[in-house]
Amino acid sequence: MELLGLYHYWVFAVLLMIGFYAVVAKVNLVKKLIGVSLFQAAVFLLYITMSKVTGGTAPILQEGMVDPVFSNPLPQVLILTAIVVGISTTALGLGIVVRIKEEYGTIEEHEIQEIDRR
Amino acid sequence: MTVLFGIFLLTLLVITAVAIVQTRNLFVAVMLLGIFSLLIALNFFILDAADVALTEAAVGAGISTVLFLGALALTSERERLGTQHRWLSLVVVTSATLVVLYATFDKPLFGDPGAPVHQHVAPWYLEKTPEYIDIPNVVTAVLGSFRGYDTLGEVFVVFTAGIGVMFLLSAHSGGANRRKQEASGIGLREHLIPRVVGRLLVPFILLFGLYVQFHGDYGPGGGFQAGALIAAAFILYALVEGEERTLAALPQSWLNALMVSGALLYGGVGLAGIVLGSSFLDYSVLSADPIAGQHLGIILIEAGVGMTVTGVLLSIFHAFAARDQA
Amino acid sequence: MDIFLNLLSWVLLSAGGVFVLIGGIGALRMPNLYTRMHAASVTDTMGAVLVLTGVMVQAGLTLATIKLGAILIFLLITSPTASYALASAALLAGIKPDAGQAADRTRGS
Amino acid sequence: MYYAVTIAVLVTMALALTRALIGPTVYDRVLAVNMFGTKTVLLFSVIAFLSGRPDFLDLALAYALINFIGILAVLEFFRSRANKRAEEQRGNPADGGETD
Repeated sequence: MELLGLYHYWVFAVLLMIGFYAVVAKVNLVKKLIGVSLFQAAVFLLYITMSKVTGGTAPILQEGMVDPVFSNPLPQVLILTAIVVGISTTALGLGIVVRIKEEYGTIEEHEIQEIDRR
Repeated sequence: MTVLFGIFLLTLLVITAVAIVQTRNLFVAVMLLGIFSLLIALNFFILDAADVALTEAAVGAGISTVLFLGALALTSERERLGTQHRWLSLVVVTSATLVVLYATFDKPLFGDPGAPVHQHVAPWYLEKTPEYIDIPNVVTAVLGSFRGYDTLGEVFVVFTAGIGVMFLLSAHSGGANRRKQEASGIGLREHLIPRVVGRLLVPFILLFGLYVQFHGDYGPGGGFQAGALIAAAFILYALVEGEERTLAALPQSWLNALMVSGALLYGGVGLAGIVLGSSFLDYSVLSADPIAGQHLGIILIEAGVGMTVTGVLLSIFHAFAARDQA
Repeated sequence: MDIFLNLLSWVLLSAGGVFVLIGGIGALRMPNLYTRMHAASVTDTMGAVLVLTGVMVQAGLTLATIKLGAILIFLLITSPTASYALASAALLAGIKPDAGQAADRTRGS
Repeated sequence: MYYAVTIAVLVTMALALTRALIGPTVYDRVLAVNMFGTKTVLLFSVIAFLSGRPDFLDLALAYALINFIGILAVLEFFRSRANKRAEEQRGNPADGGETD
């Protein structure tokens, strides 16, 4: 257990950086947005990992529970709202990409910069 | 044992993420993003976050796929230019990963009850929820009452994003080739079986959405999840019956009204607290009995959240679909 | 009676697990799209029915059983429809269910 | 017993993921995503019982209802793409080959 005690955080770090890589290295704008989604998901995972208590259960009270241990509700609240905000902002980003495609005829970053330079 | 399942699922998650970034076919990336969403919802569930998993289910399974595919239909399906500065990016990303990994060694171990996050306010929430608010779902209590300010802010962010998308995508639409609408408008009219099944499912999803909305005090659920589920029901209807019929059933003006009145309802409940002689978003004064007041306040603000989220997500969907036709 | 119910649910659950696994292996190993679809639908229907019925037997007469029943019905309606929709889309896109070609490829590899 | 079923479902998920990764056609990937969705429903149901909170079956129910939308969206996407290509070829047959 000691060995795997930090595994969730390692996965968080790797996912975060996979998302980051997609944002900095990929030229396609939709792919960059997918990278942002992965980055978001990694942060969600970090918060939810921190909320877990060993032997705990979801923080919803139930009749007949004997001395229950609950996981931390606070990070769950923050992430619950963040997921819906995340999809709304992703939609906003996609809207911008669609408009860029209509104005420039491309969604590849280099080509957009080249058109701008002209 | 469940922890081991979680670790297995996390490994699959990383593999999926790598594949998403690797592939140059954006359609494949969106499909893999669907799997990613399923996996992360399972992880949330294993980590005891039932409410969060339900939100991810409601948003990730239907709406996010639909939005990404809508955007792909309007742009292009393939990445033509792959990667820029591959080695530089790899060096930067790898070193950043190492820094973050180094930082994780200062973290308390997974599931440690003595971790700092569990010491400060969370025990107070868990202890006082039965006393002050008296609903079983502590997450809803914290979301609606204890941290009502946060949620109000999030609702307005969602609202603003919705306005932003409508603003961006309504620019000179309704233009040139409306005549093609019959041919290229969405709707799977010629696929009889999916159409019948889709129509069959719509009322059940709506019913389930309402159940999630109003059962949110007692089990996993609440306005955010319900809003996404109800929006998903209408999106399903639009997919099988076409845009026009959906807009006839629930016109855009109604959606606008839903968006605005949801946000106003939330703010109004907050102001009612001030008018009745307490502070903003204090529901205790809404009724003679403070606990009944809290119940009433939470139901009202959850309804507001649900209305805004439904309105925003459906408006976004319609904005993308209308672009598709023009 | 109790042991009988337990035994029944064990049988159902393990049979379900086996079907799920077989379908999964089939979806990976089968030679072409339509045969893979065939294998996948085994896990989607037979495996799901057995597993969910097994859990239902364990749950007894509670609200959970009703929810499981609802899940089962919705899965039984949607999964075959999704398979049908996918197969028709693939067929329209010009992927032929060519048995001879499939057999050749298996022999070749 | 629940553990055995859970492990079977997890292994099947890994197999479905492999199928989604190797393709070869996009339809294979869609098939794998659909299969993955059904397995998720099963896993949610079984783990809800395993952790002793059967009231969390709502999650499985949500997925059982919603997963279908993704598949329909994909179908619609293919259809609109085919329509668009057909239209472009009808509109200007001279450079119709460019679309692929």
